[in-house]
Amino acid sequence: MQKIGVFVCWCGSNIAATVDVETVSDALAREPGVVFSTNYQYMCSQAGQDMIQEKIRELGLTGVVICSCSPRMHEATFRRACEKAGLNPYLVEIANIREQCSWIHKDKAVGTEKAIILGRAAIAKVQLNAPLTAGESPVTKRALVIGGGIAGIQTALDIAEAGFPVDIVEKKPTIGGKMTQIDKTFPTLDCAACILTPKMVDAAQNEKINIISYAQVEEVAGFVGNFSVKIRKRARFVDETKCTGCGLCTEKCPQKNVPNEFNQGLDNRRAIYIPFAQAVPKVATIDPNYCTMLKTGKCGVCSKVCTAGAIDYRQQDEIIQQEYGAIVAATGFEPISMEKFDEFAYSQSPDVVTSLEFERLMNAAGPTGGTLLRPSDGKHPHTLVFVQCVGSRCDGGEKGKPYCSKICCMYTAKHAMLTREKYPDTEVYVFYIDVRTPGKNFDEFYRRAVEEYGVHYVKGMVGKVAPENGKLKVQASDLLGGRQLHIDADMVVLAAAIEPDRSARPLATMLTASMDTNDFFTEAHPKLRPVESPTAGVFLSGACQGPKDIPETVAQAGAAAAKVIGLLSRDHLTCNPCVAESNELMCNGCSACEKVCPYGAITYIDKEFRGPNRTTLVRRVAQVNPAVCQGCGACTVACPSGAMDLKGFSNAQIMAEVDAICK
Amino acid sequence: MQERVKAKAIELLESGCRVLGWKAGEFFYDVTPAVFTSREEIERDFVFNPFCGANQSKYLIAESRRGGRVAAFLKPCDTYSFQQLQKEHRILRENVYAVGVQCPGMCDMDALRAAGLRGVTGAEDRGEKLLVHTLRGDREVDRSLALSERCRVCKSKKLLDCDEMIGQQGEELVSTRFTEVERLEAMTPEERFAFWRGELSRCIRCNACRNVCPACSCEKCVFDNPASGAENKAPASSFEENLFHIIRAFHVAGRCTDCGECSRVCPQHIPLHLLNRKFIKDINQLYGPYQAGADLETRPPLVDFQQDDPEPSIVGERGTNP
Amino acid sequence: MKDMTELVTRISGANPRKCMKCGKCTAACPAYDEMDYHPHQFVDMVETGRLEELMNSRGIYMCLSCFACLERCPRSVEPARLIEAVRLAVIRQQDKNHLKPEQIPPLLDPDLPQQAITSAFRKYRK
Amino acid sequence: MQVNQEFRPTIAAFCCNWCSYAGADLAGTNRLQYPADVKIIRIPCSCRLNPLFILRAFQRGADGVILCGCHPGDCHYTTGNYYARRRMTLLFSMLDYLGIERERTRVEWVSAAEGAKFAETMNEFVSTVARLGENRRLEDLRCKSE
Repeated sequence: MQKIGVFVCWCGSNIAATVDVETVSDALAREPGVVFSTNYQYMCSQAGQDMIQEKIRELGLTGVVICSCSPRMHEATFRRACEKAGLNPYLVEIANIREQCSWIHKDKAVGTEKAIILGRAAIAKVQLNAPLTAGESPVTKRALVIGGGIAGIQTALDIAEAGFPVDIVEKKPTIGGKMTQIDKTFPTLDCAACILTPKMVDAAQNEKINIISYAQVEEVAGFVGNFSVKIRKRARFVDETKCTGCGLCTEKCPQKNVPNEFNQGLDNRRAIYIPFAQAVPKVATIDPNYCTMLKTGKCGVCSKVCTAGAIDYRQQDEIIQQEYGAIVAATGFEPISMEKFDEFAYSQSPDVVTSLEFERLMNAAGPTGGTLLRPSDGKHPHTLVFVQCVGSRCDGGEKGKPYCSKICCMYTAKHAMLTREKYPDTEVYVFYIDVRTPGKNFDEFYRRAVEEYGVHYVKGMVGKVAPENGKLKVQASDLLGGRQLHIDADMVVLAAAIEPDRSARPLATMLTASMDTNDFFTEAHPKLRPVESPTAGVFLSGACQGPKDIPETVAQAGAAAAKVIGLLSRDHLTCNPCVAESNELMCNGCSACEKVCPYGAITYIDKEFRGPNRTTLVRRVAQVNPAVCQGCGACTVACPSGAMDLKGFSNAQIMAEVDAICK
Repeated sequence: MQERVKAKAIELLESGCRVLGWKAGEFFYDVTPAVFTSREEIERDFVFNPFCGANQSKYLIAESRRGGRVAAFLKPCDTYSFQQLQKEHRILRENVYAVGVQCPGMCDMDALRAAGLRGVTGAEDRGEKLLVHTLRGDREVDRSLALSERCRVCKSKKLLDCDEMIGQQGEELVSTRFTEVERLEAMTPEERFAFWRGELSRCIRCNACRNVCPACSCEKCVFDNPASGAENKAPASSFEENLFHIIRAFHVAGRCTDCGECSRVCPQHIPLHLLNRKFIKDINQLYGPYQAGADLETRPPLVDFQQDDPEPSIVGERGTNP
Repeated sequence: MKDMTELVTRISGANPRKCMKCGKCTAACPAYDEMDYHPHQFVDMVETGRLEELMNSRGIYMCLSCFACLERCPRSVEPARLIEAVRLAVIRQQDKNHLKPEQIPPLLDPDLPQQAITSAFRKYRK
Repeated sequence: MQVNQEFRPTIAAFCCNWCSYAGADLAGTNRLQYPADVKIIRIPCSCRLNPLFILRAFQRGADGVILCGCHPGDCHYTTGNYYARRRMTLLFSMLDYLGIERERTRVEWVSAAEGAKFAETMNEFVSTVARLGENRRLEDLRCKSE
């Protein structure tokens, strides 16, 4: 026998002005199952809540209907109150008689009548409510960080600091990412390596951090707190445990003509290589595309010179299967290809370089040892032209990106400034559309480039770069000066737009994390949840979420770590109990529900059922993982037999509401 | 044909299969599906004649799970349902030996009556012709005259997913099966309403359509499920037949292969296939051509979407006759 | 003049509001020195409704329709189309300088290549 | 057409919890008026709307049914409204095919910020349905009076 209590709130005069609360509570008292009905000035007040609790205890109520403001406002409040009085919180229903009744109607008779109907619908529903208990799922106290750039390293360090083990999966032979290639950082001009490499070493030495380099994530299964990840660690043909990183092999390897990706292909490395001196792990790697031994079986020089006996030509890819509670995507960015920008002659002249290449040309560990020399003839350049927004802010077309790459204004100012500082005999032009410097000490930095270092900032995009007699003819328009410029430049530096790393898209698919049209990961809320992906348990760190400079990346990395720590510090996760549930007796096993489930919460098992005449029958039936299901109900409609139902919003409950409203 | 099929049935039986085939009913034209387990039964009862219209695929749901192998004779349209049911994981394919039987179109007693034949006592397959025995002697008629509606607008003679074939493999055909739907669409809403009122008002809710339909093979129908909120075994109000037919058509939308069994078995001769065909036609038009059962991979249209699908308002915008 | 702006944007199919004033069109323009207004200014003038000035300018006839600006424009504003539309607008407005077919032969220089005449017809047949 | 002043339609409005229900709340917060004939039923997502519910509403005397959900692409559950869109398109087409006035059913995407759109939609829908009058046809499909 149902014992339902109805509590009608006046909300001061918010409800009471257009709804006759007395009439409503009287009318609802006569509904079947209702044993108590009253009204009160403010139900959500302490006194109001006390009254509800008292009546639950006194009358042993089996259901509570509160006619008040929107459930979006106080459903949680009332549920908590009822739970304290011993009533299952899911036996509480709210009739929204404020936002959807009193506030939109002027006529008191109309408002009162509608409020009664809304109350009836809530009563009809609550009769069918079942007590629900939020399920719990355990949390694996280990985090996975995908990507070992500054974002990934910082996130891992912060998580490890809190005492949780972290794995970093990095696809390159070393962690460090793009920041290792950068010479100086704006706006302080301190050396990037000097601030990054200690962090890399910290990560390597931290007991809680396990670096899996030269590896890629292949498969992700599971859900928040319980991810199961398959990682492929590619064969580097060098035993990591034996290699001492002495580098002798990299000096002796006879294959010398491999483009060095660390220097953006501006010089060559050997087939066996350590990307750079401070690499972590400092272990050699054989490039199978170039190694003569691996390709033809003839050579073996590195093996002969290696005193540690670390070379292993027969090494195979290794598959690592690991459980994690949280996953952080920190896949970073890439500069876009300049191949399509013919107007800047990138493919025609080696003296047209991207900013990242320029970064290497200025770097002491770079191909020129830090002396700025033209790639074509190794001569000192006198006139340099920097072009901003190359491929950024393009409307449509496959050539460029529609967004602002955010970091180019500042690094171009940095390059221009450094060039003028080191080589005062140079003329430096920067062609810009806008100079965007919103950041601490950013505009001051840009102004210094102009005022102290005499960099020529010209408003206007470069129209054409043509190599001619060892010079680069740059044609541009000075829009503010109203004149056409023809500059004979020695070097042109293109501030290429940045795009998400190519590995991000397949990773997003594996993680069921969503992406925008530009392949940046989407955040759960653009303002309030910037480091969480909409998929629970997946977090975002760094430029994989959008273009970012180093300080922003580090800040976001820390924020992502904080979210991970918050998750991992819990022993159990409570799940929303309003989830789908499959009735195995009715399930056909047809897979329609599985196909529409956006979370992969539905799996199938073969189950034995008793058939007629003592036979057993094996049928395929759906099972819902309540920890993964978010309760959208798509499956319930895809299911023809009605075997799939949604707790809290069951077919019968919604039908009861429909009936109450349409009477 | 009958002899070839029968010989194959015996051969398969002796190789250790149960055989799903057809057996004569009370009248020569009400041939029913049956499972044969002995040679005697086959020799005595097994038939394959122009009245073997019943779709065999649905019986394979239970038969394929009974243990042991079952051999089944499937006409082209049966193979579409057969494959659709596999797609829904209902039939255990490995337990079925499927023999595709090419079909020249199945005949219908109503069509014979409509052709003016009275007192019909039997009919024999003569290829293009049908030899009809009547009380007033034999008459040979064109088989095309005797074909049921669904066979006159046959969509495909292709035998899908068979282990063996009797007769030639056929092709997908250009069918005029949507003509009747188009005729209805061209009517005014009032005319359509009058048409359907005339048809649906005859429903006696015998559930024959549901019971024969290969797509309606739920372990428990939503209308028998007390938790669904829609349970009603016998109609409580006049509305419920409408509800039943609309929901039934909706539940098989995207899964219905248009085999036409629902209309064949309806004792009240309600053209139920016109509801299913309307969904098929809409799906083809709105979401691209789709034939249920044609393959095992394509996502059924109702568990699929495109970001630029038309809005529901298209129903009004495109007019009554799209 | 507002109608004129609409006319020009309609004929050209270009949207001057998409311009972010980067000046790449002007930077790429081979006829810069001959023009009084330059491609990025054309766009701005259309957008701000200074069409009369533009229609009376010499610059629009200096445009070679080489489409360098159209090719380079990162925002798909396509100044060359705007220019062409302005020229058309001038022609439509004046409504006087239409040539009758029989007036053409005496105007032709006998040394002018036939192909150039044909291509000119093609280009301006609108 | 003469609008029957006496006739007040019964309208069931199914609103998804995340966008449209919040949009309806916003309409209330902004005191935007729409007829009391509209009664809202909260569902988690537009994809929770079973065609059964719509027919049941008509069976129990509703004169119009409207579904409101997040705009396509904005679904809280990422894809729910896309499925809902296909289902409703086909169902509405079927009802139209049976001769039921197609103006009695409707889908409208209303975001949490579109309180005004919600109120406007409801005003318009109520007047459309009121003009059609009482819903008899679904009931009448079965009863042949001749």
